[in-house]
Amino acid sequence: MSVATKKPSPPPLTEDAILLEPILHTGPKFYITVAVLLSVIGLGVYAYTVQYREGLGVTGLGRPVYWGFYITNFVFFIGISHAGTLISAILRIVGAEWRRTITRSAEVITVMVILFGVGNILVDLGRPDRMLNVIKHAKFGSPLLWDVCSITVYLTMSTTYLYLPLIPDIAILRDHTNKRRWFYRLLALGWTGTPRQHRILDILISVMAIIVIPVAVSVHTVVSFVFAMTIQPMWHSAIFGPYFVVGAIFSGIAALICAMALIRWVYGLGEYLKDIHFNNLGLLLLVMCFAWFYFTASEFLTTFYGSEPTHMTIFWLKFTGPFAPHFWTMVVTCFFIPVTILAFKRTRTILGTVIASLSITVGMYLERFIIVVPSLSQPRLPHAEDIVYTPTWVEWSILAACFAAFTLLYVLFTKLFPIVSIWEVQEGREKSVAEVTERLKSYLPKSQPAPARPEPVGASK
Amino acid sequence: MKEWVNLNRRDFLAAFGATYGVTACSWAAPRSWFLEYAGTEDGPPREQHINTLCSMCPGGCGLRVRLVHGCAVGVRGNKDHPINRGGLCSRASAVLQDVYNPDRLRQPLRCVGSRGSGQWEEIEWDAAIAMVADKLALLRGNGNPEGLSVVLGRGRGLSRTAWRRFARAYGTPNIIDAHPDDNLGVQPAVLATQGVAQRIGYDVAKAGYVLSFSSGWLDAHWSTEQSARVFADFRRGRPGFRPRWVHIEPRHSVTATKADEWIPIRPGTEGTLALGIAHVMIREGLYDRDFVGRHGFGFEDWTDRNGVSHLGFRRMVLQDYAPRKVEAGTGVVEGTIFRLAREFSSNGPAIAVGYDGGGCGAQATYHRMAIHCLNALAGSIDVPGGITVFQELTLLDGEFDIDDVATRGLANEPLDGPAADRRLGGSAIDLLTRAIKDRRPYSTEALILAEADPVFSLAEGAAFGAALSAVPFVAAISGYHHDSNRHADLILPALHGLHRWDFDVAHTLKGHPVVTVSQPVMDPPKRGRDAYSVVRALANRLGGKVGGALPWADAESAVEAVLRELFDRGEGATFGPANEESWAQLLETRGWRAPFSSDFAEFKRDVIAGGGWTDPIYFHGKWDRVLQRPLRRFAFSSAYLASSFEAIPAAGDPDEVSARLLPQCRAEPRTSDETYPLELYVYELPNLVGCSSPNLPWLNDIAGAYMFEKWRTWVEIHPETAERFGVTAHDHVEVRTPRGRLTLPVRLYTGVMHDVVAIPFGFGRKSGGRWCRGIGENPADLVDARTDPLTGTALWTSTRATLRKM
Amino acid sequence: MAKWGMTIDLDRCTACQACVTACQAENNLPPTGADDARRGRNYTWMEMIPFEGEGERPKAIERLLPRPCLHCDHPPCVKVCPVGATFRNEDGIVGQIFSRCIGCRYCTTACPYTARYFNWTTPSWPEPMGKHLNPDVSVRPKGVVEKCTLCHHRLQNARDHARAEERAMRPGEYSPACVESCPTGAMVFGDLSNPESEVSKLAHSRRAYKLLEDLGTEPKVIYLREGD
Amino acid sequence: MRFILVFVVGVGVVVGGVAIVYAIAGRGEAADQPIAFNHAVHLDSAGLKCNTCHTEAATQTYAGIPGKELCLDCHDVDEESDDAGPQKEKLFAFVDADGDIPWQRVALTKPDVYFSHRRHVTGGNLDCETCHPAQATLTAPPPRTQLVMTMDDCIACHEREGASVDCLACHR
Repeated sequence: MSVATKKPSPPPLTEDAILLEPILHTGPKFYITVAVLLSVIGLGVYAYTVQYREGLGVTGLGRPVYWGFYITNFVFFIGISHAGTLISAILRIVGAEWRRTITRSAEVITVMVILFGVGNILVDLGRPDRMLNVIKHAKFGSPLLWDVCSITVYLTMSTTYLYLPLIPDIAILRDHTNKRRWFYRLLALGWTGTPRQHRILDILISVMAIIVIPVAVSVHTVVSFVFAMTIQPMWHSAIFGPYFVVGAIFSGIAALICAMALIRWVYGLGEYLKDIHFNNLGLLLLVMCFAWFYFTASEFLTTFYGSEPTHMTIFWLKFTGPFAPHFWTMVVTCFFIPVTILAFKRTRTILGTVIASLSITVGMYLERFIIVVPSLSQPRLPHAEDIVYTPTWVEWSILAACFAAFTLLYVLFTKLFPIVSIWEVQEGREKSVAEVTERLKSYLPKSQPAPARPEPVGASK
Repeated sequence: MKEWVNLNRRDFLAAFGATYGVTACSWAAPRSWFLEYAGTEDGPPREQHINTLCSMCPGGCGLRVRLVHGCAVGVRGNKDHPINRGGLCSRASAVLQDVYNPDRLRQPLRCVGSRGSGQWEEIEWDAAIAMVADKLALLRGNGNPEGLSVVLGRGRGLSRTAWRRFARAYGTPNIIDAHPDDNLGVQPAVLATQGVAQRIGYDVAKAGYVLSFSSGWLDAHWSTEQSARVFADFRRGRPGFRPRWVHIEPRHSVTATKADEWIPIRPGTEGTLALGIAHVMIREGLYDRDFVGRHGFGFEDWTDRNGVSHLGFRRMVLQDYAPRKVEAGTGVVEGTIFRLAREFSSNGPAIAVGYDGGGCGAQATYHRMAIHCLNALAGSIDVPGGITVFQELTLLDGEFDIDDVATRGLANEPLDGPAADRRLGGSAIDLLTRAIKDRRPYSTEALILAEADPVFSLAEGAAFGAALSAVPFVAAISGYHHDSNRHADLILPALHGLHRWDFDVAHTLKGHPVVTVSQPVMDPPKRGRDAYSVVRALANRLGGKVGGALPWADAESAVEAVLRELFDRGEGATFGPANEESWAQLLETRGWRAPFSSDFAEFKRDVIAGGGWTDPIYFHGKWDRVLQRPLRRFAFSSAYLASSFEAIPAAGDPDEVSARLLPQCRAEPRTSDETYPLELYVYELPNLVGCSSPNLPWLNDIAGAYMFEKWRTWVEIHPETAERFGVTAHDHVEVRTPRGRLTLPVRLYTGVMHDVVAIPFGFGRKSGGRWCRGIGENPADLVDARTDPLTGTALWTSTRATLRKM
Repeated sequence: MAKWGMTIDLDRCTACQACVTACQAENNLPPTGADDARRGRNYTWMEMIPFEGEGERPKAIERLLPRPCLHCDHPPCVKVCPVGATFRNEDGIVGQIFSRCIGCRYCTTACPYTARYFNWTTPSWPEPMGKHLNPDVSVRPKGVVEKCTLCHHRLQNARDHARAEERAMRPGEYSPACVESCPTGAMVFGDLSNPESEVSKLAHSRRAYKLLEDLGTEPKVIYLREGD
Repeated sequence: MRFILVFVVGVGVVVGGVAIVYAIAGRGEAADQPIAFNHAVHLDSAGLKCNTCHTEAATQTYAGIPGKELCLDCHDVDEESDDAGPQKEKLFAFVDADGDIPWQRVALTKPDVYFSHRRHVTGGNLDCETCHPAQATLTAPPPRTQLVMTMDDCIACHEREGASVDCLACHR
């Protein structure tokens, strides 16, 4: 770093300097947070080493509940990952101007959280040492392999999609800060902000935004196929694809709101992440809330009305049986609490949306859980009733570590890159006001001078 | 990479004679992952198959053990063995877990510290035998050989013979069977009615109708393998004919599931129902008049030598067992009784099976007699598809000289009751408990538990344990630690059946005797000694005429002596494929004998290689053999009991006196007992019944599979009864009886009668190997046992109980 | 190619569970204890399943059903395996290659018969119990799925014998351990593709039915119901 | 440019690392034979056949590793001890000592593979050279254990010969 000091100090960024604050200055709070997160991660790593050594016997799994927390985590995290790319891409495509300050934080969630989705699958494997068999001996008939493909594509695309809009900001960091210049120089890819570069970037971002949407939809559809393609009761359902996608977007938005609120609070970005953002996302959440409820209701109603015995066994497990607490908590936290809060403008405040989002996050985790576990716990052939899946400390630790690691990566990201897109904000200020005015005008009927009133012909007559 | 290497795995592989080196592998995997496979250095090596005896239960099946590199690695059934014909039961397959059991005792153990403390010290065999011998010599020296008691358990053939001969030479009458019901079953009733001391078989395969009274035919038969096979033959052996099986039991057991009909009945009232059925048969004239007339005794009123007239079976049944009365006592509705009687008498050959199951079914002998009388009424005694009487075969029973001490000792009456009086044969270990405790008629100075665990298996096991602690010297021969040998001073490890020479006499259900030879298929463990050598070493140390009791140098020579006796009979044959039925009949009518070896060496070789010897011919209609003392008739009114009661007192109401000779099964109507409103029904778990080892994980794992239960003892309650007590599924309840209390998990089960709580017997050992110690509870702790006056054995089905939700 | 299958006659079967332990002994299934069993970690490739009958006892018909892997002709487990570790071989046997399995347990969840087992830990045999292991069959390591192979090693041995004697395999020469040990002859094993074989006659008898037939898995283990 | 350079170097390091790990893990275990047995001499000069010493190949799943008695069938301690080379001296030392010669097995299949010599030699009529092509020319034992065949080799031959390619045939 001594070399860097010799260099001429770069010109400080005048406007939006607060966005660079987290990168330039690091306080003790940061280290405390990191330490706490690291210790949680450490616990998770230890838990995994135990599992690796002893086998999956250290979990609460057994026959017939072969899948538990890890698969729940996988579905949950992949769901959360829809926060970013999908929402940001949609907002970009429809040209929602309020997106400018929130897309970055959303996209980061996607990339970070996919890692944990995939990671949980690996944790779940009995033989992680043989995981490459999935490539070496790939059998494309298996929905799991569809997952492998779509998630790989999704991860690549979302990473690119995160990276592209980051380039101008990296260039700003390179030009305006002293820290890690080599790093930023490398990543900035020689961005100088010429009009040509801007044009190329705009095209790339637009293309990516369009491509990433079907990929994102496919990912969660395929995740649902893992369950829906089997003939197990209450898994074998045609609406599982859209149901999972809706649930994914639902939980994704909720996660995004939580993340935004956290950033806003920690880095004092009240000016950038305003009430209006939370309000708009809150409305979106409200819509998804109903969509989710619609799917849930149709799923359960179809099952109930059909009353096939094997399906009904699982149905009652969820409604009144051992999974009833999970189920009803889910209904309350995923529907009643958020709807009550979000339906009214008065409660759709930042605090309100955050509470709703936290409730949804919990609820959606439970939703994933009661999709995975009950269907397994009462297989078609009679089975001992008293084998109940109870996660062990290993599974809890790994779950906690996943959340902690996600948070840590998120925090580290904010320490390396601006979490609010600086150039897009600037661009918004410089160009968009005019553009939006123009665009708005294009929607509306042209305001013309009132045509001269025709002479009332008949009047003269 | 050290930490990846699993040391246990390595040890195991070394033991298996195996080390696969690490191979060049396409994945960069630690080598231990590959070492997890049970490959051997040389691949699967040469293998042998040896026929021997299955020692897992008293069934007497033939095993074909597969040996690879001298290690038993698999068992199949001996296809030529008349008892199992190639089939195996679950216990037989688990024999490998028994022979290689990690908790098996391998060295004599001496108790250090106070007895019962469970602290043991390994000692050498010679020292151990010296310890026992010195103790016994002292006892004998004092002229009290009757102070020794030997309790026989699961040991068969040779060890049983050795102990019997030893006890006789030593001079003690106290050689007592710990599991009388395993081997007697319905026998006391047969003795009382037919006068036969042999066991009987049920030719179920050819029967047309079977009424089984809590018999556990498929749950707890003395030979699971045979009972299953004849059941299958009964069911599907005759195309186009579907016979009927009706099962009567308080609980819906496996037999009930497989039967055509299940009729729940109050525990302990089966004989009442049988007499109810007899009532209908007699009243409607549905019984076999021919058989009753020609071979029956005491059916009608009869007059004894003194001219006193006695109550007959017919009058008693017609008086006291009207179906309406029976309904009140048994809970079986009147209409059903009529129907059963008509079905039973019109679908011959019909069999009434009673109590040929395991210990927990043990019932009053009068009830057994009542049930057996149904067979006589149906004319099913000694006919194809009816009752067979096992052909007697005694081996190594030759006389030998005993000295004066022994003669004097043997003159004492045995501790389990005077032999001549009130017992219908066998021994009554339940009576031993009190005799030891009261030191009456004389005190017990030494006790040997020969592969027996009465503390666990007796209804009053705890009391027996207490009595044991009062005996000055207790030695146990046992394969494992168990509840009884905790009270011992010395434990001598028993050698597993696959390691020793032995023989066993069993019978097919058609009555053919089968002698199976057991041979050591593997080299016995270095310090192992078989029971025969142990007893012989003891006898030799005591010297004199005691030493002459066991003239054969070792177990192998004793088995050779057995074969010599068989050879000298000049009958029977080595095992061969099953005969065609018609061929066998031809042999029976023509009196032809199966091919027989010309010289003993050849005979011996064939028998050992083939697995054993059998006499495949059974002659029906030999009434001299089937109906014996004292009248050579089927005694509805037991003349045998009359002689056993010595003299019927002349005074008193002659009917009341003679009623004691008739099966009395008057069931009191269900009373409302405030304190104990329920009845306890203890049943045996299939797969654990009669098993010689409790420490087999495979068996313990499947024992409760019929109820989706695993590794515990539960209590079955009818949902409506449970509701009355406010008990729901997944609760735990305290079951309380006058004798004790146990806290058990509840299983709501519609397959158990109202107002009955059913508890399985099989788990609940307080000491033993890792797979049985502390697993579940022992319902014997609850049983408030009455004693059967005719046999002296304890009855399990007389206990009242109550519940409390925990 | 032969199509191996078996019929299980529930009228003959007495639910004695001899097949269960015979299978365990033949296929090196590890001993498990009370804790394992309560967590669903015991290994019984052949399992006896009680079906509660409909209606009230004593009228209710109850079934005690021995259930091996049914070796479906359309096995749901094979479809979902991402690495081809489980497959239906040319003889119709649904096999499992332990050395390829990644332990994702997708097949275990897809199997409607819950006939697949997972090695939660390294199987262990306390000394000297490991001596009884059958050298023809591997011991599965931890982390892989295992299942009934219809005692495929016995098929191979039978084939070797036949080839050595230059003849075709005889009926009955190959039968799995469960079938061989069955005391009642309730299980009949053989070639379903040969219309003359006993098993295929039984499989087409009036009493024959398939477990969860409506799922279309076409199991090759066929039950014969009680009664005429 | 620098980015590309860094990228290339990074990928190189990862690939190289994996390759090294594979190489180390796959090279087999050191096999220090008690006697440096010379296959070539025994087969060529002495005119022995494989099954002279590996007696069980035709009848058992394993080929068999000879015990010292088999060596003594040809070698005579008394006659040869005068001009014995160092290897022969080792042999004679073993002859005098208790126990057998601790030969180490070097030709391996993967442990999850069930391979039967009998099935291939007797049933399949294969020569030893088919699977052990270089064995006869070895003048000294290989220093490390070797994987004789990969699955591709097995499958190729099985397909060529029309033998079963059912996975269960070899894996169990």
